[in-house]
Amino acid sequence: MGMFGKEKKACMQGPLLFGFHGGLQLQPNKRALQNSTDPITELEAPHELVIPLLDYNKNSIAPQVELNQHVNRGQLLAAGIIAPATGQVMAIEPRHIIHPETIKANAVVLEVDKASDNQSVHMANQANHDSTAWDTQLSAFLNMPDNVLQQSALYGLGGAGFPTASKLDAALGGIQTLIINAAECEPEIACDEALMQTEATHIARGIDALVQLTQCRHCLLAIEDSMPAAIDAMSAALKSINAQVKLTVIPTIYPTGAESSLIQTLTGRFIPHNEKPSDHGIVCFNVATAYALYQAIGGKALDSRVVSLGGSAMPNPLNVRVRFGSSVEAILLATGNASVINTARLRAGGPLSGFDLDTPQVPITAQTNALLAEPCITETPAQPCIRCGECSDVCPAKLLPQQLHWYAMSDDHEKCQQLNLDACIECGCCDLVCPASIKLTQSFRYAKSKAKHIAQHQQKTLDAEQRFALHEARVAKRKQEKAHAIEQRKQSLKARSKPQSDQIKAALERAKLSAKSKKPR
Amino acid sequence: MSEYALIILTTVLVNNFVLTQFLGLCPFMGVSRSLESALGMGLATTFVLTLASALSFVIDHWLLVPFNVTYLRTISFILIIAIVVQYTEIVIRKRSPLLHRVLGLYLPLITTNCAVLGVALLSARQHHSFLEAVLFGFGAAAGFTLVLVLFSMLRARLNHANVPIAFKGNAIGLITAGIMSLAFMGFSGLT
Amino acid sequence: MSTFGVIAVVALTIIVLIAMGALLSYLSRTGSEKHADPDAELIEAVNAVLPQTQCAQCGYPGCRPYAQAIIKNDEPINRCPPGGEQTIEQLSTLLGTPVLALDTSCGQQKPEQVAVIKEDICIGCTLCIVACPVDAIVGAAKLMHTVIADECTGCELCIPPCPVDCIDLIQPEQTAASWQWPKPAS
Amino acid sequence: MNIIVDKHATGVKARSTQTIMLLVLLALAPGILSYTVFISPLVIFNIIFAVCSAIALEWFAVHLRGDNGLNSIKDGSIALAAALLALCVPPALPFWQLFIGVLIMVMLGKQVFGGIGHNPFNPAMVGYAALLVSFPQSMTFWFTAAEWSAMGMQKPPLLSLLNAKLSLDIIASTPNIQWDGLTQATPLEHARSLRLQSLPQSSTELNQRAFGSGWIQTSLGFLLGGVFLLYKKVIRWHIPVSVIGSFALLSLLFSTNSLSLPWSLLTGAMMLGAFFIATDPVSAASSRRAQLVFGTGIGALTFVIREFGGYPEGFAFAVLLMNLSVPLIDHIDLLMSQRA
Repeated sequence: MGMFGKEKKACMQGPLLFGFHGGLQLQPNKRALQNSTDPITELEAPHELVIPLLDYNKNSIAPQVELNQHVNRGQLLAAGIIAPATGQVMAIEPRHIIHPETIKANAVVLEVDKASDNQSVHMANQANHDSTAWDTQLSAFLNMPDNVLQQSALYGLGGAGFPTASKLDAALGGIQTLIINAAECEPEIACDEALMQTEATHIARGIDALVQLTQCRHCLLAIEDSMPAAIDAMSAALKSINAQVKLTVIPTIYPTGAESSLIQTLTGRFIPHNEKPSDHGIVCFNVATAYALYQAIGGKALDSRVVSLGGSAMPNPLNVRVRFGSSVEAILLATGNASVINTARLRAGGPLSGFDLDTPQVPITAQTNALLAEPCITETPAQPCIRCGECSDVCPAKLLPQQLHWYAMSDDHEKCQQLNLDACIECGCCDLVCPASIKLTQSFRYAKSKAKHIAQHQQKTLDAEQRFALHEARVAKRKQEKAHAIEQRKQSLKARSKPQSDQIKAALERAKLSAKSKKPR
Repeated sequence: MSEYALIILTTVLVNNFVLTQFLGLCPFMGVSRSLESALGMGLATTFVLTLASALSFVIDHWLLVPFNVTYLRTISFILIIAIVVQYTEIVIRKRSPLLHRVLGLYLPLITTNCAVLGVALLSARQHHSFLEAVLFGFGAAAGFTLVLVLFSMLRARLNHANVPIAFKGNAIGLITAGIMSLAFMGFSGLT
Repeated sequence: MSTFGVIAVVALTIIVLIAMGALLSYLSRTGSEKHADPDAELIEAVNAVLPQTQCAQCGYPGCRPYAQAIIKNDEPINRCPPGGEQTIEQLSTLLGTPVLALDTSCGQQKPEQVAVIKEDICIGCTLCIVACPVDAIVGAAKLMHTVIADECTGCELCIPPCPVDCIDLIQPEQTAASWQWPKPAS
Repeated sequence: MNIIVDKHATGVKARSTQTIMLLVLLALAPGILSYTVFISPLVIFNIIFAVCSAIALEWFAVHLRGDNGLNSIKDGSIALAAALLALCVPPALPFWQLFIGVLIMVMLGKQVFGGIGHNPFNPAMVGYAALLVSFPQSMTFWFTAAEWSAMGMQKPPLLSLLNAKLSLDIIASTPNIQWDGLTQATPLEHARSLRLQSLPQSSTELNQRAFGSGWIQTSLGFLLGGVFLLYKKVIRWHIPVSVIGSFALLSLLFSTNSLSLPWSLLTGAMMLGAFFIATDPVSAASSRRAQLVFGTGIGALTFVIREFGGYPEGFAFAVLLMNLSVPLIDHIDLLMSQRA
């Protein structure tokens, strides 16, 4: 249990909760909500939007639009990617993407046509507030769910960004428990809390749609005890539409928001990393995804998200709703935070799961839940590990980080697999408690990506071997065929020459005969 | 019965051939690079030692002593050991070619593993009965296997340690073996 | 020593030898069912370690022939430049032989690379298609050729036959999919 | 590379290695105090000498490797190891012999493996075991303040004892002290010699003797420190409980000693060892389950060596023996958790 054993006990409270191994109680520090009067500020689409053409696995995909083409908001740019605003395609070229290290990927650059874009916003809002239409829309959706899911390009807004349609496909039928994840346990991130405060009714409708679609037995909405306003708003909203959803208040322990930890807290079931929750009759959606589904049913595609601007160096922390593809720089400029661009360290995502940005000229995506500005610091260099075991006490995946770190650093990938590295959810708890300031999480990320690379390489090696074997076989066969052909040619020549020689023989015979016959003469 | 148990206990722990008598150090250092080869070597040596001590007893007791040619012990024991090793090698080669390859030269070198000859000679000198001789051989080999396995695991851990360059490899291996030997001295006088 | 004693010793020796022989033949027979050719298993293991670039820098026409040579002719394990130190180390633990330095007469270890054809220069002679050991170049006579980057092993065998020097070796570009987390400083 | 996990933004402050070592040193204080009062004040000199020479040697060794020696002294691990070694050796051990123990501890126990975090064996126990097999006479040469008065003899002044400690051989250099009149034995050794000579053993007499020797009080001091460490969560309960538990269980079942169980737990190095030595995280097993096996092994081996072995106190050897089994225990533990 360790240094933070008390937290575990706190986790056990309440009759329905089970708790999970390890974890840490962190200060919520939600500056984005504390300092502003409005939970969410709507931002206008910036002049330029950059939409990277990458799929869920970060592979490049081909664009379905052409240069200088005019696109409408919601129009498909590529498979599963839609235009977040109305405008013109200015370029399709490699651009920087939001990433721990500056790298480029092929992207569609849109010049936003502000006038017609504002028109679309207005129309969408009108459609949304027309509550009588909801029932017809919902029944249409339940009849033909695929139409809506594909048109609106829904993906999870929790962080992994998994396409919602595939998740629902895999989960449909045999779902016992639907879990709506509103446990926003990482410090500084307040986007879900803000959303629940402002859009509770719409979220409730989205959840209700999910319940009816999956026909699950129970639906649990999990909210952390540190956000009372959101809890009140959601319970009122759920009551008002009479949804079959049980609101569960869970203790604020990082990383409750991680899917596996949340499932364990709510159901007591530990899902091994190589199994899917749907194998156990459970499916999880983020609360923001439920809201996005609500909008999609109303005909509005997923093209924006709430981002928390926070961090101790952010002068004007707040939550903003921004279009996908807006650059970090544009967002900071529009919110009066331009000063941090040169003075502070910018970070995408939370303090534990996020990463620092080298440049603010990168577009945000569905996974960007927060932008933080922190003072520039020099990290304490790592000391040798004394195997104290604090890390394994806080590890929510029940791993042995101290041993894993050794093997990760000495590139012993076989041993890492044995120690179950793949089960690591990279939550960063081990880094926080390590007395020797060892960068455990980074070494695990390194080892994971390296192992993936090695696996890919091995596949390539195997393919190369097969191709070589086929090549050799083909060369050998061709050689044999050639030899065979030469042989046949010889044979056929011989065969052709045979009758000839017979004829000659016969001719000679005849000649001899005639000579003989002539002799007596 | 208890004396047989004592023979095994003594040879495994108290008079461990590697760590307190310093016999058989060559394969101890040579094949402790991985757990698999250490286990393979340990099992091969166990097989050889048990069989060789039984055969040595038979030869010694019914041939050398009755004909009063005990001065031929060393040479005849070596012969027996060589036969058994050859025999073992053929079996391993057939059953596990990879292990055979990994053990490499160390497999025929069991012949010259002084622990094997030492066990046979000591057993003859201590006037063991047949069962005692077999248990003595088995115990010695079990002790050898035990420390070989422990040592191979330790070395695997040392591979990741920040050992000074001058001490890398066999040097740190021998130092570790020394400390292991120091630890095994705790068993001395165990009665 | 009585006559009986001598007979006993001889009888015992014979019995022991027969028993050993029986055991040996049993063990090797049951064993041999699993390992029809002990070498084949080893060759397979060695081949799995080799990088499969099929570059022939070792002097054999491909990785499998080299693996066969290592096992059958005791060819040294340090003749594989693409595999480099890592492969030598893996081979040495697999075979229980000492680690050797890379034999530089075979070549130097290079970072991962792929071949790229300058398509405007290519005259479509098909010589590189014939040279490629893994069929990673596509194209037809008198038409432009191109390299399938995913299949190319970077073996360089296509470079010498090209009459117009239109093939370059480049390091594959960093993409979002191929990016790796850097190792933390220890 | 940029910062991956931003500790500063979370406000969590982890305890540093240095803090952990200082807490352990602090926890040693009650034990050291009662050792000084009830056994011998010489221990203070031993501790100071051992810590100073260990720090100097550590600095030298790290400096030889071209690293900054100060950094590795700062974490306090070598000072802790030296203090533990000084607490294990008899107070009258000549300084030069103690120095050899420290030398072996720092060099062969720790630095040769790469310094803190890399040593597979407990450095203090490596030094102790090396001393025990090298200088068996002076390493079993115990006397306590209480024993002086119990024997009705004049206690030699501290100065003359210190003077003796500076010499090569403590007995030869102090002819004015009647060493032979002293028992020179810890209660454990006394019980053992009675058992070996098949002399009648009186349980109450042995127990009284143990109390009179000051060992009980000192062990209670270490127990107090151990409880402090458990409270501060510097150590976990798994190792101390399994060490003491397995030892107690085996003693209850098989002991031929008439020293009663609490007394045999409180004499010798059991308390110091169970809470301070066996819990050294670097050389102990990793997972909690493996730690239970590790601790049980130490307790059992200590019992076996105490009861049947040639040494009156087997704790150091038991720790070393289990240290060398740690990689195997961890490996088996891993295989078992994989199967589960």
